[in-house]
Amino acid sequence: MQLEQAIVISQQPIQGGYSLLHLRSPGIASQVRPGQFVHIKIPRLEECVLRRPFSVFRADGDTLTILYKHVGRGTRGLKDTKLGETLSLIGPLGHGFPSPQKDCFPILVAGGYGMAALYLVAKQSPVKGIAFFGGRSAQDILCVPDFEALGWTVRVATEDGSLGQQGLVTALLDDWLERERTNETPEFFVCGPSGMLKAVASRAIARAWTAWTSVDNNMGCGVGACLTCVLKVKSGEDWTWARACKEGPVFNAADILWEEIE
Amino acid sequence: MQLEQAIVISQQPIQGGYSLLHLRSPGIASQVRPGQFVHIKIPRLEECVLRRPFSVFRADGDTLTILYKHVGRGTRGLKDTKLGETLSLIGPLGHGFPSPQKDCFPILVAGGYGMAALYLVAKQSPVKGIAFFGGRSAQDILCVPDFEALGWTVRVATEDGSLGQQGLVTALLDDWLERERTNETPEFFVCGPSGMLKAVASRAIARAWTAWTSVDNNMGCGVGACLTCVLKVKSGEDWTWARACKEGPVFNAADILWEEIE
Amino acid sequence: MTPNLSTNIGGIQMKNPVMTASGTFGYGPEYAELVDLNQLGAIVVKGICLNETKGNQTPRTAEAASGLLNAIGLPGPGVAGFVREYMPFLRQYDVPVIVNIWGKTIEEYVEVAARFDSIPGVAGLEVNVSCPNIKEGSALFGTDLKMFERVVKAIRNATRLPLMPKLAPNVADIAEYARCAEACGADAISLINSFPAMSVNIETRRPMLANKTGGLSGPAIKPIALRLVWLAAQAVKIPVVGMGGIASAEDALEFLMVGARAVAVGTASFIHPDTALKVVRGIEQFLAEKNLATVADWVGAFDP
Amino acid sequence: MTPNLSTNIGGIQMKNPVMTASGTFGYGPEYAELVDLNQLGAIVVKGICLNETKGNQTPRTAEAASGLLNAIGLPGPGVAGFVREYMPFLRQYDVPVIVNIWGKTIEEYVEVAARFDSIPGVAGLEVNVSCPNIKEGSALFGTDLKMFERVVKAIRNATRLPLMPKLAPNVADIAEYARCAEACGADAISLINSFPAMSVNIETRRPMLANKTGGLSGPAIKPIALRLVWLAAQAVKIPVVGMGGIASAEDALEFLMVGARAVAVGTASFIHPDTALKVVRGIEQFLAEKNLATVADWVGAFDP
Ligand SMILES: Cc1cc2nc3c(=O)[nH]c(=O)nc-3n(C[C@H](O)[C@H](O)[C@H](O)COP(=O)(O)OP(=O)(O)OC[C@H]3O[C@@H](n4cnc5c(N)ncnc54)[C@H](O)[C@@H]3O)c2cc1C
Ligand SMILES: Cc1cc2nc3c(=O)[nH]c(=O)nc-3n(C[C@H](O)[C@H](O)[C@H](O)COP(=O)(O)OP(=O)(O)OC[C@H]3O[C@@H](n4cnc5c(N)ncnc54)[C@H](O)[C@@H]3O)c2cc1C
Ligand SMILES: Cc1cc2nc3c(=O)[nH]c(=O)nc-3n(C[C@H](O)[C@H](O)[C@H](O)COP(=O)(O)O)c2cc1C
Ligand SMILES: Cc1cc2nc3c(=O)[nH]c(=O)nc-3n(C[C@H](O)[C@H](O)[C@H](O)COP(=O)(O)O)c2cc1C
Ligand code: FES
Ligand code: FES
Repeated sequence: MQLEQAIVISQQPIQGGYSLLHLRSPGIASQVRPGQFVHIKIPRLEECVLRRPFSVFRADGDTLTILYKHVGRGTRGLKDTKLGETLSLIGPLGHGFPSPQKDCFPILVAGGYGMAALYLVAKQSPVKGIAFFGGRSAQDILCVPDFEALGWTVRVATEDGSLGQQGLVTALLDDWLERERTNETPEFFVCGPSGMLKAVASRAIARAWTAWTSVDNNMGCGVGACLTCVLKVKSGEDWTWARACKEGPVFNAADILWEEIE
Repeated sequence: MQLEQAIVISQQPIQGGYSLLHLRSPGIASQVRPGQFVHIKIPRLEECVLRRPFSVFRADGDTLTILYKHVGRGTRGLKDTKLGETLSLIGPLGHGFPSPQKDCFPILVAGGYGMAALYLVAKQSPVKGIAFFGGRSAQDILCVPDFEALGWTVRVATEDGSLGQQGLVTALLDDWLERERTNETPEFFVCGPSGMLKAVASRAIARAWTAWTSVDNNMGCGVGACLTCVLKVKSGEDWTWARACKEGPVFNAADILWEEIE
Repeated sequence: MTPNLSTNIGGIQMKNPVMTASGTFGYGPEYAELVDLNQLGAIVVKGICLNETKGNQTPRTAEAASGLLNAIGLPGPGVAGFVREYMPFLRQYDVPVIVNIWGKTIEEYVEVAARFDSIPGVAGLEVNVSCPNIKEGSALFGTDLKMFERVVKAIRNATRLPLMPKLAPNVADIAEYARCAEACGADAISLINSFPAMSVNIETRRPMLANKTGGLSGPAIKPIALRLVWLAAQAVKIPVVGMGGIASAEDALEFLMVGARAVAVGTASFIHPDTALKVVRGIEQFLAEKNLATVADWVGAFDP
Repeated sequence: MTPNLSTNIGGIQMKNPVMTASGTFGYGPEYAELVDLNQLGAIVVKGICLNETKGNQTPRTAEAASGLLNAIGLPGPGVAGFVREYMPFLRQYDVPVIVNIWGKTIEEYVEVAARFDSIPGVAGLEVNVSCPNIKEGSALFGTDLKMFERVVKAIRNATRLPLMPKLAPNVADIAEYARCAEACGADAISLINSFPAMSVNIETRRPMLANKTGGLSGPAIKPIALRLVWLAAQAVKIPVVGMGGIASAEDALEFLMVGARAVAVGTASFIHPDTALKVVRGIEQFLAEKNLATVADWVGAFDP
């Protein structure tokens, strides 16, 4: 974890309200592990007192890439950054994904920009597995070629049917599990909206498979100090709070109290 | 007075911390009179709740030019505006300079960006007079050729002597009044820091000459509603407040209670 | 179907629930070239006391983070001056005029209220109690419950006009003041006034305002205002007019949702003079989207 | 000549006048990788009560204009948990540790204070009184002068540690509370706690925080805080620790100038974890520029 002044190398709007931001950030880029995130101070946005968290999508040499969706004033401010401008980053933060187990078959499940948290998992996995990407429409299915280039299979579902199978990504996953799955035990790496996390978690838990879920809780400090980002996890018979920014964002699905998550 | 969405046509940094901003603002450009100002909402500066007032330096057809000094966050935000961007303006505002009297000799006295309020006076004056520009250094002497192009004589004084006569602009003016002045009665048009206004006003008042002084008070609303910008003016034996944004920014020097101005 | 925005604030019938906040819209003429006054719910004019007053020395305002600090000090033309200079202008419009009044003693408040009772075109009185009581010591009318009660009761006896005390925000229990106003016969209450605050300059070592302290207004205080309006609206049956940092229709809808029956736009008018009108249009659009027939259907829609 | 920044807050000797504000810096380890804790004037840890507590449901924070709204609800490990989990870590550093304590009853406050009395490495206690009194009804310890007096007196009798009650900002007369704390034997006071406030969502019609209301902190409240610190500093002789929206050395110098003998950096640490250290360096530089030998030469330098 460090404070780093990163330099904007390039800004690349991609499809439908998403952009890639390439940053020179040698300290963080060399340290980051899959599923970790950076906490970014949006320049000029004086009236916003919080940073914004983004998964590290790619890390190549001294360069970090984040992939972000334009949702509000912070991400609008990120779009307004200029080439050569300096951004203050804290990172790498959080407890990311473990390495896929060698004797399991790794399955990535992503909703929308959730795939950004999974690229490094795919890259560092000893086994090439399969990735399921879901979104509202074709616009929300991002960077499939990047995953394919790593030798992974990618399957797509969109709610409006504009790309891949029509419907939820979990239905696509269910089909695959039923019809195409090999004998290997699946191990899931999941990132996306909480409804999707919940759905994948319930499938995995029911069959005693391991699922690693990355939660997208609102954050304050990003380093474990403010207790904004907490969620309920099991603690023996009882529950306790875990910090998404510190103990997470990746949790073993078996540990989360899913019934408490909206 | 109107609310107008002006378009940034060009942005031109000039010497030492000053810029010219050209705006397409047909409604205001066609109405503005010498010494009036526009009140600008600085884009993106959400944490600043007030507009910033700037004299209209030039108005040509549907275009306005303002000349501004980089002093703080508002003017920094103005520098960050992009070509084609829309700025919200209120204008033209305030009570500007009267037309120079035909039987007087018009004398402009400006300190720093104060000359921005005087260009339209020079342009619309029936008589070509003389302009005295003062500043800390050569960097603060602005747009002399624009005034010369109108047929005016320009004399310069700088405190550090880097351009023109060394010293205060009032010393330069005193020399001229003593040695070069013709028989015509001078009429002064003055804009600059309050010390300078005061100095010119005292000279004019002492000899019963007319001096029109444009004050640079901090402003809130700009339209006369908030009573931020007031200064003390004579009212019979007593005094009363006058609003710089409404009754001013230009006042007859004889009306101002100069002893109350810092 | 266009939603019905009309609202009644303690006897003041308004086309829509959006007023201007006292002191931020002058006496009407200042913004009339930029804003169609007839489209406002009501105009609340700058505070008026008995006689002409000069107010504070300058500087009178200073910017703060997302806010404005002011200590204008209530300069004004006095009752007679106001009636002479501004009422003829205001009577030309089809918009209720609410006069914000203040005094240095209870007697002065009473006198001001009594004078306005007979002035045609005055729709109601808003009472600014955030002034120190000169006669009875330094206690403020607005932050001492007993003083507050005395002044509101006394004014109530002096006027038949709709009466709307404007609560000071810097009290430990706002509900107490709201209930007190209601019990004294007020027809409505408004809140919040700007919040006591201060800015200083470390180079000059002086306060930024000639008056040393001033009132903070603007978006910075919105979360504080919203809570106080919510608490006040729960405490009384008379209408509550909410204000403090409103700069958009969303902001206004928040205040209405927590129980305000009308809102006032203050500092935001300085940055965008047409804010109040934009708020009116935004409320209308929102109600239409939500299929709500009247603004009353939204007032208090909060699900805490 | 390097200015001497050291200051003494009611018996707590500090290298410099900059602390972390309770609840915004965890218990120390959270920021230790980013910030050299030894360079801080003091560390004030997140509020501790007797037993482990879970705090509020989520959402617990929401952004506001130039501010942050929080209702974390004081989760924490309790006295024993804190001492076990964090004191060994904190004792490694050469920096005073101030424990922020709270309780639901006077007895609990007393018990917590008494327990810390014997814990090595605890430099002093800051008492958070912005909590409702569960036992004696809904009155808040911090906004009811009698309750405030009772709790401060009781704690004073229970501990020999430097005692610093932290005043609630939402009272009509802050000086009253400051003087009361001094009279009860407090060694210092700190202020302000975050300001009671609320945000709502008009789409869901729900509050933004699970707790409905929360405390506003950050630059938005700085002008409010500055005035209260100024008033409190004039009211007492014991040292005042000022906070509320401090994000730069200039901000800190403002609080010191109006009479605070130390300051705390809160919300600003979230955006720039090294704010407190930057504030220290900025104060040092400013004093050097002004040829002031000690920070005490600047404290109270205000010329109102
Ligand atoms: C660990 C982590 C990793 C993330 N990685 C990415 C990423 O790789 N790419 C990406 O585009 N986004 C990512 N996010 C979400 C991203 O942080 C938010 O989209 C961003 O903070 C929104 O900021 P804003 O100011 O533009 O929107 P705001 O103005 O704050 O909000 C706009 C809308 O977004 C919602 N929102 C605000 N914060 C969040 C949040 N944390 N999560 C979801 N919705 C939110 C609000 O409720 C609102 O509806 C991640 C979040 C976390 C916690
Ligand atoms: C009628 C009028 C006409 C003006 N015309 C011009 C012009 O043509 N060109 C130009 O460059 N400037 C002009 N000004 C001044 C201009 O408005 C200020 O420089 C500007 O508002 C500063 O904004 P800021 O946010 O950058 O600075 P801030 O961050 O607000 O302040 C930076 C510094 O500027 C000082 N300052 C703030 N407001 C003013 C003010 N109104 N006048 C002087 N100093 C101020 C502050 O005290 C501070 O020291 C005019 C002012 C008035 C009242
Ligand atoms: C410059 C200024 C002058 C004000 N004058 C008055 C006044 O005369 N009487 C009064 O009751 N309130 C006055 N107020 C308070 C406002 O009416 C309003 O209560 C407060 O500003 C909060 O609303 P806002 O945040 O929308 O501005 C004034 C506020 C400002 C900013
Ligand atoms: C997330 C958060 C948690 C806080 N927790 C505590 C606490 O446990 N005890 C306490 O006395 N104050 C607490 N505070 C208040 C701060 O210590 C401080 O008084 C307040 O935030 C004002 O300072 P600031 O504007 O610099 O943040 C908390 C503030 C925040 C933002
Ligand atoms: S974001 Fe502050 S503890 Fe996780
Ligand atoms: S700036 Fe508001 S009255 Fe002049």
